[in-house]
Amino acid sequence: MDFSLSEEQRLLKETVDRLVRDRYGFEARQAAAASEQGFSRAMWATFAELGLLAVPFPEAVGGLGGGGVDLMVVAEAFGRGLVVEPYLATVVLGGSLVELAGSDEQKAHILGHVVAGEKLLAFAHGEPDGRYDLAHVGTRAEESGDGWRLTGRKSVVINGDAADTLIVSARTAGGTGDEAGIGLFLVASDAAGLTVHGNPTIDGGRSAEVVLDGVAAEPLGEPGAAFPAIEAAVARGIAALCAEAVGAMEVACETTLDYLKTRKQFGRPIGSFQALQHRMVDMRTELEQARSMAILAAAKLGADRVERERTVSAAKVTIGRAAHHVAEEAIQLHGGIAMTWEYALSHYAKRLVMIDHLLGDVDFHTERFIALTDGTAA
Amino acid sequence: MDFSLSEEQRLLKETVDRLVRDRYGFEARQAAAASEQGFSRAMWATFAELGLLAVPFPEAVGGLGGGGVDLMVVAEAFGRGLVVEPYLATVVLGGSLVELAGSDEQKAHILGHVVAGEKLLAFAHGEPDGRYDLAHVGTRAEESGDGWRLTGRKSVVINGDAADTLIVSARTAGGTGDEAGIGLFLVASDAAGLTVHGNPTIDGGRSAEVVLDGVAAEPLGEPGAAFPAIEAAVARGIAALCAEAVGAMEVACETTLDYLKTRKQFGRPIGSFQALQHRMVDMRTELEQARSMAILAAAKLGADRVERERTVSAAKVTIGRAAHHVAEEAIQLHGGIAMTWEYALSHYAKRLVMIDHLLGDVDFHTERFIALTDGTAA
Amino acid sequence: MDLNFTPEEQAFRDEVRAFMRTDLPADVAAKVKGGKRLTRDDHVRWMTALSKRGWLGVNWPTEYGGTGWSPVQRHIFEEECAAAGGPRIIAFGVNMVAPVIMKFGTAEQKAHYLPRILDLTDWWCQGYSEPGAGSDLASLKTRAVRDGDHYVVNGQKTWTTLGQHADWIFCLVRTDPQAAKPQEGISFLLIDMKTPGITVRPIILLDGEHEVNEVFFDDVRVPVGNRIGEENLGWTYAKYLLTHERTNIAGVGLSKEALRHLKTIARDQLKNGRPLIEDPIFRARMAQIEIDLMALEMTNLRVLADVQAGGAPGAESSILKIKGTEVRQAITDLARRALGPYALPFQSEALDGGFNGEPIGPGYAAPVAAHYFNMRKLSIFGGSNEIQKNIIAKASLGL
Amino acid sequence: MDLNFTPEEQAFRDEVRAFMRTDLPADVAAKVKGGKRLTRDDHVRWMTALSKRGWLGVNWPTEYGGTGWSPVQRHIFEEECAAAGGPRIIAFGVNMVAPVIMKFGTAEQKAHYLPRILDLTDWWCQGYSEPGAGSDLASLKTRAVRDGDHYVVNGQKTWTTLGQHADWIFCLVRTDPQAAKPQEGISFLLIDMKTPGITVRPIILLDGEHEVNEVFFDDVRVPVGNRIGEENLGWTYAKYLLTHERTNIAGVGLSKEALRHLKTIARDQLKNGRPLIEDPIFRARMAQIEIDLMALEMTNLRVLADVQAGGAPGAESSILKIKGTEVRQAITDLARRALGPYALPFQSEALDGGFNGEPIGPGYAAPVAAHYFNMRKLSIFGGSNEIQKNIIAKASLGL
Repeated sequence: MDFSLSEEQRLLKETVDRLVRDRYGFEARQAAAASEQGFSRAMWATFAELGLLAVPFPEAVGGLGGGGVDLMVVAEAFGRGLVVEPYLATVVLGGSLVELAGSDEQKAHILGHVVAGEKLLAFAHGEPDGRYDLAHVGTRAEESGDGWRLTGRKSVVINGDAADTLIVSARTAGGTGDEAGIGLFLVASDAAGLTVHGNPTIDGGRSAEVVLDGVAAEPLGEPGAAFPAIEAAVARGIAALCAEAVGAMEVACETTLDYLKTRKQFGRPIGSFQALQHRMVDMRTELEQARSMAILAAAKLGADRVERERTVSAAKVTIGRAAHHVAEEAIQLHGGIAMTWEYALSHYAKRLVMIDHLLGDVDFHTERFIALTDGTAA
Repeated sequence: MDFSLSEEQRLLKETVDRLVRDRYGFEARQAAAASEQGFSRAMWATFAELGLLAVPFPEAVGGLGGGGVDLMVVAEAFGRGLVVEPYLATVVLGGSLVELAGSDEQKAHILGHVVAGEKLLAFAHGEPDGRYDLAHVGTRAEESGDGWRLTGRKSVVINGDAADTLIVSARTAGGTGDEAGIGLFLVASDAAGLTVHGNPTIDGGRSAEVVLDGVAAEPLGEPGAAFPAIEAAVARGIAALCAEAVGAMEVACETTLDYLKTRKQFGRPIGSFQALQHRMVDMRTELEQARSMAILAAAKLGADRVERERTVSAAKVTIGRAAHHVAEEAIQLHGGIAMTWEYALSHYAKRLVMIDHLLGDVDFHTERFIALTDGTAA
Repeated sequence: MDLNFTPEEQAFRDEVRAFMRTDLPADVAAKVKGGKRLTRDDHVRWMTALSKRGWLGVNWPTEYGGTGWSPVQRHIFEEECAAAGGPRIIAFGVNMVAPVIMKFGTAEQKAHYLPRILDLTDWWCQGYSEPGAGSDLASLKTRAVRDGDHYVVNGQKTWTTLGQHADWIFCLVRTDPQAAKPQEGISFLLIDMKTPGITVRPIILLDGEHEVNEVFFDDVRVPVGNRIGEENLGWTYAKYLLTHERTNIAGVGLSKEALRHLKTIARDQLKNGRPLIEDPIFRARMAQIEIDLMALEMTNLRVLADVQAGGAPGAESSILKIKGTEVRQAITDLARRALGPYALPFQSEALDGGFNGEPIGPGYAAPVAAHYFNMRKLSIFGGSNEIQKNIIAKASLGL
Repeated sequence: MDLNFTPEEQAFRDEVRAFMRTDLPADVAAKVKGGKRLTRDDHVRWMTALSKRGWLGVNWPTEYGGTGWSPVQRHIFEEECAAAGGPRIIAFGVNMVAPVIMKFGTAEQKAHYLPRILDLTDWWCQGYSEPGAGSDLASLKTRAVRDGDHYVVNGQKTWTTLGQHADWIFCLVRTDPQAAKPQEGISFLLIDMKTPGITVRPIILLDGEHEVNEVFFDDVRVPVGNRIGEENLGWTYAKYLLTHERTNIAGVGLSKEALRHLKTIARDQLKNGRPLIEDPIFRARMAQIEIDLMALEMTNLRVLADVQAGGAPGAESSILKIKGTEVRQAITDLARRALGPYALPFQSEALDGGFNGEPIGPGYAAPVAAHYFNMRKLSIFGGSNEIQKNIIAKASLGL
């Protein structure tokens, strides 16, 4: 039972904490979020220089061989900074899919570029009416003489408009909802028949609606049996989101506590009012419980499937509830000021609430946790 | 839109309020509850004298022709006094079943005795594994040359050990769970083949486990189509329980408020602590919402089936949640003293929590409300 | 006890409903129902229709051209308005400053301002809140110094809703900084927004919308005749206004309409291939709110009946405010959850009336998450729910 | 970071588990698992078994005959105890007064009292709380007046858990009523329950059980040698005791066992003919608690790891107390709900070990509702959850 970070992890934490603290101020974040692609290319280059884009990948492909805890260290710091760069899309989801499903050649080639900051990825998976179901893939993949072609729609693809390569899930066999028969395919952003409509998200990021109309695509590994890789990559994504939420909750709690101590009303700091004190304590308690589950999710990424998935689902439930609670209470305890665009906390609150809408919400993961606990799911 | 009581209702309220205030002190209540039958025969006689046992019945059978609001007035006062006499069993459930299902002769005979305080009834309906489902009747009724005979088990029959006559639901046709094919039967407490095991309930009342082994029984009205009468009688029971809970919550809130004002800790009344003030406010808010629904349920007892049942289910949900909240918070805000048997509040808390276990709990009535709202139930 | 509406009240409801069908502009109603942005003109067209019908002064006595309606009639009107998609009446003129003018204004003030409110000549906004004051209104710092027959006003107001459209602002200003208590030494001024020295600066809320403003006063000269009542007694008038602001504080009609909209969404959204409304957990959450709203409606009607019978609503208003905002916020929270991943895209242009681009996801999706965040204000503005609890604790519980 | 137990810790767990199989009396374990009443003898048999194995002094250093276990070992032990149905060790002697004697007692006191605690010669109870003091311990009124080499004690203590079984009581008494602050002028005395003038009166709790007592002192003569440490410095020792009382404050093992029991009930109870555990709403509520408990276990282990590394648990203990009691209470609440109508019958005699009558409803039903009510104490006793929040606000948040 050891909760301490390794020497490498401590160094990583120092690096990323310093970066966020010194170079990722709220103004810079807002400017990057408001830009056309929704993030800063210069900042991305810095991530590459500092090795952050290499964290989770095997050393064989130029990665740092980090595990869940390393990812947690990075994501928590990014949560503190409300980082908008496409780390989840490119490194955590996209990169993991390549690592888990790709051929050796694909791994070497694509991850090499990702680590160098030269390639952005996005995971085009969700579909209209699919909600959070990972097996809800209706997009068709058909093989003909000149290779594979994809046809279908993908919705709310995170950072899909910035990606050089989309990793698209498509069905080679079976029906929508089947876990078997799902393949992963690489689609270049300039492929014929591909339409990508980018738009801002309410939490300061970007997403895209993607239409594929007979688009030429390269299979990522063997087509047709990609579900386990998708599940494992999404598990990493959930663990990263949980850690990000913990970082953002930390800032929300610190900001609120600071406000309670400095803001005066009726002649005394509002933090002297016991009802508000107790609510601040509840926020901190939620944060500690969320932190525990973010740690557990990170630590269990390497466990066998059922234990891993049961843990990440439990973590996402805990984080979904805690983040919602902290976001709403942080606004309420502040009052009007936290309702404004120019006050950073409002953006933390939005991100915290919206994390529940990424990779499965509280209800989805509660059901999934139950199925995995009671053995009613495969 | 008129929320005021009629002149008769005001008089009734004065009568029953005075009775509870002047003659139903906590000591007397505890003594009655601890007695063998769990209530006071003398108090029951007083109820008869004051006409309380006649409230809901038609004037033709010696009743006062009162409606839901009259019942509410009585039940709310009984809630304030934590009354243990078998009013729900005998008058509200038993009496209503006779009124709704019985022949003219049965009505005149039985209700006459009930109104006079000469006959106690109990509704033997629930069965093992039936939970709160009103159609879960497996007890068999079979007709032979010498009349009807009943065989089966009935569980948690409220005041079943005091009843002179049990009103037993039993199946004349169909299978357990069918609404059709349920009959009501009168069984004398000394009938051969009848076993009644009485026991205290945790909230100071009495219940009984009933075994019927070929017991001779008289049909109440036409056997086989009693479900609508059962539903309507139970709706009255629910409305009465809601009003009783409101009365008990009033006392719980008053007692707690009084305690907050008088109890000192750290040199000041604990009611001066803002966190406790806000929690007291939440209790009062719950009480007001509960009162609104108790009124609505009472007022809608005469409405058509769907509106009536949807309203009583909504009311039971509101009361179930509010009563649980008020009970737990009343104890918590008091601290240890409210954990003791000799402090009246603990008994109010127990009754408030246990009302959720009578005639359907929050979950049961939430589902029922949904079915009635969405038209998915008959 | 009779919880049914009287035949007269039923007839009144029919009359209101008929009016909504004929006189509520259809494009405005569609915007309200779709959660779209309303322009100044949208508000004015709707309120002009009400004005022509004699129904703008909902809370006004007939002597000033108001409706003279009973509390129950007002409740019915508000419910039908919400159901039909009528925008809320902008309260600052007709429901906030007008009652103060009626009660404390001079004959000239009444004759001048009230008709201009009723015929939409003047759009009013409020100048109560100041930066750093929050719910502690009396700590205001804006100064008004007497100079002949004018006051010279300097300072800043904030959270001024729709101030960008306003012709007039009513302001609390400090006229005696030496007064013993913060509530003393405050005066109540009516200020023409065209007066030199007034600057309106937008505050963008977290949903990206321009709804509230800061208003700066830099040597703004206000005629003494624009003062309501006596100098330094403005707190009295301010408190009177605050109690009158609490019209329809429970917002039952609005929550009912929001719940209907939520059900529409939940019927359309799919979960595992079935309508979300059939999901036991989601449906139970919705039922809980539906039941809370039933109870709230009854609580509201109980208070209204009390007022109608001559009672004065006290701490009950605070209960209605707390539960009303909780229910409304809970509905917006469920609507956001119902959208699933489609809560994320932020398609601001889709909120404009003229939008004819392709929506992201279902057509109802665009405003939902933004609306959820915007509605957080309900428990903050107009006396935060914490302040309401303090009021109940003190006034009703004696703590 | 490695969240697995080390091989040594795993081996320790196996060792504990083996001990439970062989040395925990089966009838006692059955009572604990069935929620039945425990007699004094049940407790003594179990603690004697522990004592013989050298495991009664869980938190004691080896020099006094304790285990010398690490925090993680203690956690494992507590978890296995709960899983096996071992009664909680009665804390008043071994975990409350003993640490105070070790830290502040004289050599004679240590030599006399500690072995008698460890070999179960003396059953201890607490004399901290007084009527009307509640969480404000320092407001105590029990007086001790010096008379030669004795103190004469007069006053009343309350909430004395299992005082009916006790041989000794440790008491806070006021020795200097003139002290400037309530915390000053308090002394810490060890009192033989057989001393003339002591009366123990049962307090029946709302579930009808006799678990706590009032203890009256009427001119009780206590040798001065029974005082711990210095006169008037008792508050220091009392605070030391309170921090040590917080062993296993999260109660993770107990909640895990309670959750297992809840699942057994939910698998057996039927709703609409199907096991209750398959009901989506009920199962989701259970999952929520299950997940909260997972998080609590991790939070607890984080604090333990911190303590093991030499850190001092501060406000974290309060978080563990709050969440630990909330989770435990939530489980008992669901168990009560799971029973449906069978929560009502109150079959007190069925809680006795020797009961062989017919149970009302399922065999597990009898203690469930009573247990729910009894467990309300968790958030009140041992420093109410409100006091814990005050502690966190002050100590950890600086509010």
